[in-house]
Amino acid sequence: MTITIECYGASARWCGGAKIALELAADGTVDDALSVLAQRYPEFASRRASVAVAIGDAIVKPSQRLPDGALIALIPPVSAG
Amino acid sequence: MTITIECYGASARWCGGAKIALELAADGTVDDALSVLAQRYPEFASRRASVAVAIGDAIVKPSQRLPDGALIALIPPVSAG
Amino acid sequence: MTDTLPRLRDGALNLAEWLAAPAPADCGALAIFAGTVRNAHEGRAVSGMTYHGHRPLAEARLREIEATAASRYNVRVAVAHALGELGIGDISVIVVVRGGHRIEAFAACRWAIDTIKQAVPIWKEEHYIDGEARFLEGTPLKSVEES
Amino acid sequence: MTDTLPRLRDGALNLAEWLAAPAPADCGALAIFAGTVRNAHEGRAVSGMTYHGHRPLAEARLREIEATAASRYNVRVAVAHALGELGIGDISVIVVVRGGHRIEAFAACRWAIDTIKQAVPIWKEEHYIDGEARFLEGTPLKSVEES
Repeated sequence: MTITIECYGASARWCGGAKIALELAADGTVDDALSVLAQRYPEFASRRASVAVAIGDAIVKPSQRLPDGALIALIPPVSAG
Repeated sequence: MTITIECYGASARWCGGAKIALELAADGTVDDALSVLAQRYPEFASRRASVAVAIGDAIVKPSQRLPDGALIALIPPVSAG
Repeated sequence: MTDTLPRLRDGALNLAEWLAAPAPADCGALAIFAGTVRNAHEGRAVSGMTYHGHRPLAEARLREIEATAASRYNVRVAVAHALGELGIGDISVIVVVRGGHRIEAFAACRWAIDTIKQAVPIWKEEHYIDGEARFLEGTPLKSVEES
Repeated sequence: MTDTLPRLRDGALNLAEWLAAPAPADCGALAIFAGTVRNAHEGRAVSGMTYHGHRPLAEARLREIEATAASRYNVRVAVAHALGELGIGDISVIVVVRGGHRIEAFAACRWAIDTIKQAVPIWKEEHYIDGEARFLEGTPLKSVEES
């Protein structure tokens, strides 16, 4: 299946773009998607532990299963204010 | 000599008026003036320790000598804000 | 510029006047406190408040609080207090602090309002809806340095 | 009423909009924090700031911060954050707290701005006068409850 990852803030630089299409095995989880990203992008790999993932207006857990066509957002460390 | 005492806030109630003319011996001090007030007004006497005295835009000490015609202000406990 | 605004004013204060100046370029934080007249105090329904002050000393003390807060916390501070009759919701006191960061801005704002309440010769006369009025119990005047 | 104002806004915030409503009759304290863009950061001259945000989550978090602060401190709270390009001195974030007394108003205001900085998905991209730009190092996103 294919999912889309939106890379917010500096995570777009780590992953080489603001939007990434990713092939995942069926029943893949958020954690699986991050693992693929980490293999592909070393800059992301070293920061993976500091990144949260959002779907819509909520943060999701790494164990969250993703449907085909899912859209997830990388939330790197924030600097609001 | 004669001095004038302005009674601010609740001190006007303790001393029976907002402005009091007081006879003092020559070379009288702020403390002497307060002692006369305390003798005359029991309500003031019981609160004397909580009252400051101002001349112009400054607080003065009890030992401050007063000239004839001095104008002093009673500053009872404050409730600004 | 707020420098030219009077620190004592007859009637309610207007917060907008104190915010009209643009933010200084080296300041990242603006902390403000305003006190407003409440409709109740110690269980009694309040209709309004009259603020009495010893004007020359009150004005000197407000300026001294600005200068002391500015030097202690390395910020810019403006304070003002209303005198006379105020209605429910009217602003009686304002503290405006601009500083580099929020820590010192909050600290200076907090210190300034706490100090105004103890070191400025102003007295609240509270009016109740039953027609009664009384001066609130206060706190013996302190110097600005004591605060 | 501030209830209808958007919590996220493109461009600088306007503090006056958040102060237009009259003070609630049961509130004696108004505490405000506003963050403004500074002209320098870590020794570098700054020309402006671009705020990027994850809009749906940022808006949900700002509303959650308002509700949590209101219930923890028993006050009324409104918060807002700017997105997009801001110049030096522009207001990027606002916290407005109205409460019975200053203690809880200051505490809620302080908690709200601290929490915004840790729990709202917004990123500062700082622009320097030499033409460079960079995202600031941030802090891993926390939940509102963790703050």
